[in-house]
Amino acid sequence: MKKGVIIFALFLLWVLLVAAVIALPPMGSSETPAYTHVVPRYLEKEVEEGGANNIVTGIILNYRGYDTMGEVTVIFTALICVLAVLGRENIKRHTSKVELSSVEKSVIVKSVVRLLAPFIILFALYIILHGAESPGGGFQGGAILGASVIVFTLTFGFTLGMKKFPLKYRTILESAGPLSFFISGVVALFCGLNFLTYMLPCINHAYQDLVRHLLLLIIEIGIGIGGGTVIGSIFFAMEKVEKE
Amino acid sequence: MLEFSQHCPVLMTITLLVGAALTPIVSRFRKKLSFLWAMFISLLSFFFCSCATWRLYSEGPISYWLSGWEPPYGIEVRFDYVSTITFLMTGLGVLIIFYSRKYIEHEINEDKFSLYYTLVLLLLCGMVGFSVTGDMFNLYVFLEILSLSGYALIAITEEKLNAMASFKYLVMGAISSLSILAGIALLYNVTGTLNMADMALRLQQFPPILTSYVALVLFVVGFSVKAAMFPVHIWLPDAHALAPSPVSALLSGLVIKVGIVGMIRILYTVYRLGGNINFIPVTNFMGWLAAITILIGAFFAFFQDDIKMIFAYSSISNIGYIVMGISLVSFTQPEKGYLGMVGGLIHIFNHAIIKSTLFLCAGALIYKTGFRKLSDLRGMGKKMPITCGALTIASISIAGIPPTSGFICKWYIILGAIEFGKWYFAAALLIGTLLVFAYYIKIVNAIFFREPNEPITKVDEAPMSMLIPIVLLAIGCLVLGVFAYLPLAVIRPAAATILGLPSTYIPGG
Amino acid sequence: MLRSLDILLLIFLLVTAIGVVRTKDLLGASIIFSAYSLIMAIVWQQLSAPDLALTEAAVGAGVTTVLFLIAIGRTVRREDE
Amino acid sequence: MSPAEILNKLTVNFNYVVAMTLFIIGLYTIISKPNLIKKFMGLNIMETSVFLFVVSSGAVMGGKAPIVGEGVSPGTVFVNPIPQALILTGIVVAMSTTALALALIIKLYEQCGTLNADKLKEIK
Amino acid sequence: MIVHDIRPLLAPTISILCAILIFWRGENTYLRRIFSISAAILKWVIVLSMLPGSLKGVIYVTELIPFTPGISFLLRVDALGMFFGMVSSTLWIITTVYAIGYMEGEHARKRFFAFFALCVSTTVGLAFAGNLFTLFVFYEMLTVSTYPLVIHEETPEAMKAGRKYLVYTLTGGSLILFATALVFYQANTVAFDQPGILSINSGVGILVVIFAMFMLGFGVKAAIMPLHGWLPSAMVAPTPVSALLHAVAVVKAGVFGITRVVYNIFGVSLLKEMASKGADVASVLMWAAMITIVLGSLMALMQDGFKKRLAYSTISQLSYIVLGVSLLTPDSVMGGIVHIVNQAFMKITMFFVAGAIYKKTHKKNISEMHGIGHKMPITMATFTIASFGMMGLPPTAGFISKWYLSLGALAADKPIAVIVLLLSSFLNAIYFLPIVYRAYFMKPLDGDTTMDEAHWTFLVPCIICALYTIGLGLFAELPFVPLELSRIAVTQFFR
Repeated sequence: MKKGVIIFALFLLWVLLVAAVIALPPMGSSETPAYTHVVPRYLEKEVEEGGANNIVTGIILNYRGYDTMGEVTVIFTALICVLAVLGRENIKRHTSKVELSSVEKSVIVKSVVRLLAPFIILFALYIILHGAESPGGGFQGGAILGASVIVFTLTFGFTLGMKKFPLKYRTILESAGPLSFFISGVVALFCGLNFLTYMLPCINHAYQDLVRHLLLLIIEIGIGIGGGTVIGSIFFAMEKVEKE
Repeated sequence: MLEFSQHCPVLMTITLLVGAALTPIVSRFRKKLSFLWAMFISLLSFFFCSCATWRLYSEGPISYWLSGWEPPYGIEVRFDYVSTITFLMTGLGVLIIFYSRKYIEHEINEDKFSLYYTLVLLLLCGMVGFSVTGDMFNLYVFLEILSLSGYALIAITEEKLNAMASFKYLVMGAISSLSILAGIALLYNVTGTLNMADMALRLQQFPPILTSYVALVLFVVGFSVKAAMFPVHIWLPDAHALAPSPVSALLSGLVIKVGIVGMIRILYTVYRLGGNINFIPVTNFMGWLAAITILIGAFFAFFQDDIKMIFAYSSISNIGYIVMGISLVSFTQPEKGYLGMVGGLIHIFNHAIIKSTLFLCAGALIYKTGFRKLSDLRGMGKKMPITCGALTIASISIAGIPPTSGFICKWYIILGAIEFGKWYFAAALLIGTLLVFAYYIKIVNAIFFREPNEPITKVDEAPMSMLIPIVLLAIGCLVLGVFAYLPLAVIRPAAATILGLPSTYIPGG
Repeated sequence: MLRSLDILLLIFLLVTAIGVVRTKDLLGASIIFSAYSLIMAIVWQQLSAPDLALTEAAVGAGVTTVLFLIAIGRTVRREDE
Repeated sequence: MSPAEILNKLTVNFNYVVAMTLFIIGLYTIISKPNLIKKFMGLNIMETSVFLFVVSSGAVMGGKAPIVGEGVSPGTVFVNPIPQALILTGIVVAMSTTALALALIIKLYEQCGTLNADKLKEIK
Repeated sequence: MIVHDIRPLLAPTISILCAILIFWRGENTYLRRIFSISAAILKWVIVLSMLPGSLKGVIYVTELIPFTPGISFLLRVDALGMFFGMVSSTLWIITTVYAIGYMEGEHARKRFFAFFALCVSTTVGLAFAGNLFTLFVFYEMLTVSTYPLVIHEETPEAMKAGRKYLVYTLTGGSLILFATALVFYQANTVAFDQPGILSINSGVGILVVIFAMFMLGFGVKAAIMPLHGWLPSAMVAPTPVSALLHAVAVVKAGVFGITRVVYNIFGVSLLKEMASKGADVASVLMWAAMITIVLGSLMALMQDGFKKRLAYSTISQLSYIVLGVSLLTPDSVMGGIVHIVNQAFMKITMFFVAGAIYKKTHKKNISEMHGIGHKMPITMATFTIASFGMMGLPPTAGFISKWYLSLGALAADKPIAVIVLLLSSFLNAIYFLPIVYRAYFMKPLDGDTTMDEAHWTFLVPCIICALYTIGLGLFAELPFVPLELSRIAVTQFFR
C-alpha cells in the first residue's frame, strides 16, 4: 500500500519533470538561449582573455574562478567534516582492518604497484600541469594523485602509508587549494583591480602574460596537490581502526 | 576608504574562507591559538561587513565583478539591501565563537577543537558567500559549503544520537541541494545565463514555458527543506536539539534563514513581481504551508520536556512567521506586499538574535548542570540569575510580547494579512504566538517558580566568556524591540527593493 | 545527434542504475555503481566533454567507489543488516 | 501538442528523459531502501542524473570538445563549455557529500551496530 | 492646549528604575523599603504636578520614538489619563506601605517588590498612553509583569491560577492586537487625540467586528461575564497584590481600555450612527454590563471565602463603569469614570481588611469571622464604611457614582439601567451586611473578645481609604476632587 503510493507519487513527479525537459528546445540545437547568449564570447575570446587553450579550464579558472575557489573549499570542507566526525588517524593508536587480519598481499600486486607508482604520479602531474592545453586540470590530477595514495597504502599496509605520507606535511598541504587561490587572487588587489584578476596592467607589459600563466599554474598545482592530499587524508580517516 | 570599501563584500567571504583553511595549520603551533585565530578572523570579517554595510547605506548597492569580468560573463557579487543579513551573520558569529571557548570543553573532544573552529568559520563563510552572491551557480557552491559544515558540526560530539540526526539532515539536505541544482540547470537552459539579474531580464524576453514553472517549484521545495517548512521540517528538531549549543544557535539562528534568503532571491530577484511568470499560486500555497508550520511547530513544542527540543520546534514555528510574511505579496500591486515583507524580513533578524540567546542560555545551563530536561532544571533561576534572566527576556521576546523585538514582526504581518483580507493568517499567527508563550512560560516557571527535585549544590553562574554574549544578545532582544525604528530603517529599503519599489518607499506616502 | 551507440549507452545506464538498486549485496552494488560511473564517463565523452569524462572516471568510478568499499568494509555487506 | 509531437520530442530529447528517469530511480532508492549505504548510492545516482541532464543540454549537433589547439580549424563548432565547467564543480561537490555521508555511516555503525533505517528508528 | 513635557515619561520611568534598583540591591530590606517608598512618593509628586494643568484642560505630551510611519510610542496625558494615573500612583503609596507590613517574613520579597514596581510603572504608562498602540504595549507588559505576582505563593493552586490568568489575558491581548491592526488599516492612525477616528465609511460589518474584538479583548481584564473566570482564581495571590492589581490596576486597565475605545476610537457619534443602521453595539455592551452586575452580585452571595466574595463583588462593580461608558451620555460617563476611583478606594479598603484579618487570625472564610469586630474594631469599622460605599448609601463616595450613573441612564432613556443599579445596591447589602453583622453582633467561636488590633502598617492604609470614601461623598463638588477631573474628561469626549 505504502509502496504503491510512493511509486505513484514518483511517477507523477517523473511525468512533471519529463514534461519540463521536453518543453526545452530540442537537444543538440545551436539556436538555444543557452548557446546564443553568453557562450559565443567564451568561444571567441577565451583564448585571448583567459589564456588557456582548453576553454573549460579558462572558464573554471578565470571567468568563473570564484566558483572554483568555492569548490576547492568544498573539498577542504569535506575533509574537515570527515575528520570532525571520525577523528584524525594517529600512527601510534591506529591501524586498519586489513592489517589486523594479517592477510599477506601477493608479491605480484606489490611489484606491479611499485613499478607503476612513478608513472601514475607522473601522469597525474602531467594532467595537472597541462590543464590549460588539454583535457584535465587540477581536480582530475588531484583525484589520480589521491587514488595513487590509496593504492599505495592498500598494497603496502596502513602503517607504512601513514609513515610515507606523514601527518605534519598533509596538514599543511590539505589547505593548498584555497590558499593558492587566495595568493593568486589577492595580488590583483595591490594593483587596484578586483579579486582574482590575473591580467595585471600594473606590471611591465612584457611580463603580463607570463605572470598570468604563473598565477594560473599556482592555482592548478594548489588544487591538484590539495585535492590529492584531501582524498588521501579522507581515506586514512575512514580506513583507520583502533589498535586493540 | 571608498575605494577600499568596494572590495569588502568579497573580502569578508574570502577572509573567512582563508581563515578556515589556515586554522588547522595555525593550531599545529599551539592548540590554544585556534580560538584566538577564529576570533581574529571573524572580527576581521565583521569589520569588512560593517564597511560594506556602511557603503551600502551611503552609496547604494555594491556590484563587484570577480576577476573584472562584467556580468553575465563573470561572477558578480552583489551587496544589496537583502545582503545586510551578513552583518547579522558575522556579528553573531563573533559572539558565538567567543562563547564556544569554554563551552566546547564540555561537549567536544580536545583534539577536535581546531576542527570545530574551522567548521564554524566555513559555515559562516558559506552563509556570507551565499547571501552576497549575484550568481546562481555560485549560490549553489556556497550553499554546499554551509550545508556540509552544518552537517558535520552536529556530529562533532561523541553523543550517540548525533550521527543519526546529522545523517537525517544530510539526506534531506542533499536532496534539497540537488533539487536546487536541478532548478538552476533548468533555468539555465531557459535563459542561457547564470547571473541573477540577467536571468530575470531574459525570463521576461521569452514567452514563459513549463520548464520555468517546474524550476520554480524545484527551487521552492529545495529552499523549503533548508528552511524547515512543514512538511519537510522533520530533520530539524533532532539536529538542532542535539548539536552543541553554540552550533544550535548558529543553525537555528542563521542557517535556516539561508533558505529564506534563497527563496527571496529566487522569487523576487529572478522571477520578479510583475514579470511574465505569475508565481502567486506558489506564494499562496507557501502562505498556507506557513500557517500550518506555525501551528505544527508550536503544537509539538508543547509536548517536549527537553529544553533544546522546545527551542528547536519553536524555530519551525518562527520560520512559519517569516515565510508567511514574505509570501503575502500581490503580483500586480507590489506596494500591497510591503507590510508583510517588512514583517518577514525583520523577523529574520530578530529571530536570529532571540533564538541565539535562547540556545546559548540553554547551553550555559547544560554546561553548568549537565541537565537538559525541564524537570531537572527546576529552581536554577536562583543559582544562575543572569543566565535565567536572559532566558526569560528572550522567552518573552519570542512570544511577541511588546516592547520586545519579537513583537514587531507580529504587528507587520498582521497588518499585511489584513491588507490582503487574509484574516485567517493573522489568526493562525496569533494562535501560534499564544501556544509559543504557553510553553515558554513552562520554562520560566520551571527555572524560577518551582522547587528543585533535589537541592542543587555546587552550581553557580556561568563563566564570563559565556555570560558576555548572552547578556549582549538579551539586551539586543530588548533594544531592538523598544527602538524598533533602528532595525526597521535597515529593513525598509530591503523590503521595498525586493518588491521592485524605490528604496525610500514609505507606504501611503 | 543521437547515434545507436549513444542510445545503447543510455539504456545501459538505466540497466546498471536498476542493478545498483536491486542488488542486495552492497559490495556488488558498489561495483555496479562503479560500472555505472564508467558508462557515464563514456556518455560524456560522446557528448564532447572530455574534461568531465576524465573527472567522472577518476572521481566517480575511482574515488567514490573506493570510499563506498571502505565504508562497506567497515560496516556491513548485506543490505538488510 | 499531439501525441506524435510528444513522441518526437521524447526521442529527440532522449538524454533528458533518461536523466529524469535516473533521477526518479535514485529518489526511489532513497525513499524505499532501508539501508543507509544504499540510500547514498541512490543519492549518487540522482546527482549524476542531474549532471547528465546538464551536460546533454550543452551538446551541439556536430560539436567538438571546446579545446582550441593546433589541429582545430577556425570555423569549428564547439559544444557549450559552461555546463561542463559547472558539472566539474558538481562532481567534486557530490564526492564531498558522499565522503561525509560515509564517514557518518561508519560512526553510526560503530555506535548503533546496524545500518537499517527501520531498526535505527527503534534505537533512542 | 498641548504642552510638550518630559513628565509623562518620567512617571513610568521612575518605577522602572525602582524595579531595576530592587533587582540589583533588593536583598537588603532597608534599601528595598527606601527604594519602594521614595519611588512611590516621587512618582506621586510628578503626577500631582501635572494635575493643575489637567484641571485647566492642558494636555501634556511626550513623543518617545517612532515605530512605523503613522505610529509612534506616544505618551499623552489628557484628563482621563490623568485621572487613572492619579488613582494608581496614589494607591501605590498606600499599598506599598501596606505591602511592607504584609510581606514581612514572606519569601522572595525582592522579586515581589520589583515586579510590584514594574506593574505600577506599566499601569501609569497605560494611563498616559497617547495612542492605541502604546496602550497595547503597556497592556501586554502589565500582563507579563503581574504574572510573577499572581503565582507568588508558588503552590500548585497558584500556578494553576497563573496559567489561567495568562491564557485569558493573552488571548484577549491577541484580539486587541488584531483589532488595533484593523483600526490602523481603516483609519491610518491610532491616536487618541480625536473623539473618534473611525468613520462609518469603513462599513458597518467591519466596525462591528473591530468593536467586538476590542470588547472581548479588554473585557477579559474588565472581567465582563463570561470572561471573568480568571479573576476569582487569581485571588490566591498575596493580599496587596489582589488589592492593588485586581481591584485597581489590572481590572481598571481593562475598563480604561474600553473607555478609550468607545470614546477615542469609535466616538459617540459613530456609535449612534451605527445604532441607527441596526448595529447597536453600545446597547449590547450595556446589556452585557447589566447582566454582569446582577450575576456577579448573585455569585458573590454564594461565596464563603472572604477574598472570593470580594472578587465577585469586583466583577459586579466593574461593570458599573462599563455600564456608564456604554450609555453614551455625559452624566453616565462621568459616573463611570468617577467610579474608577471610588470603587478603587472602597475595594482596596476591603482587601486590606481581608489581608489584615488573615495575617492576624489566619481566617480566610466568612463563616469563621464571628465577633471579629470585637478583636479588631478599627479594621472592621473601615470595612463597614467601605460596604456602605458599595451599597451606594449617601454620604459615601459610592452614592456619587450611582447618582450620576442613574442620571445618565435616564438621560439615555434606559430606565432599565436604573433598575439594575438599584437591584445591585440591594444585593450588595445582602452580601456585605451579614459580614458586618457577624463581626459585631455575634460571639467569637472561642469566646475571646480581647482587642488585638492589626499593626499600624495595616491600619493606616485602611483608615486613609475609608476616610476618602466618606470624604468624596461629602465634598463631591469641591474643586480638585476627582469629579472635577472626570467632568473635564467628559467634555473632551463630547467635543
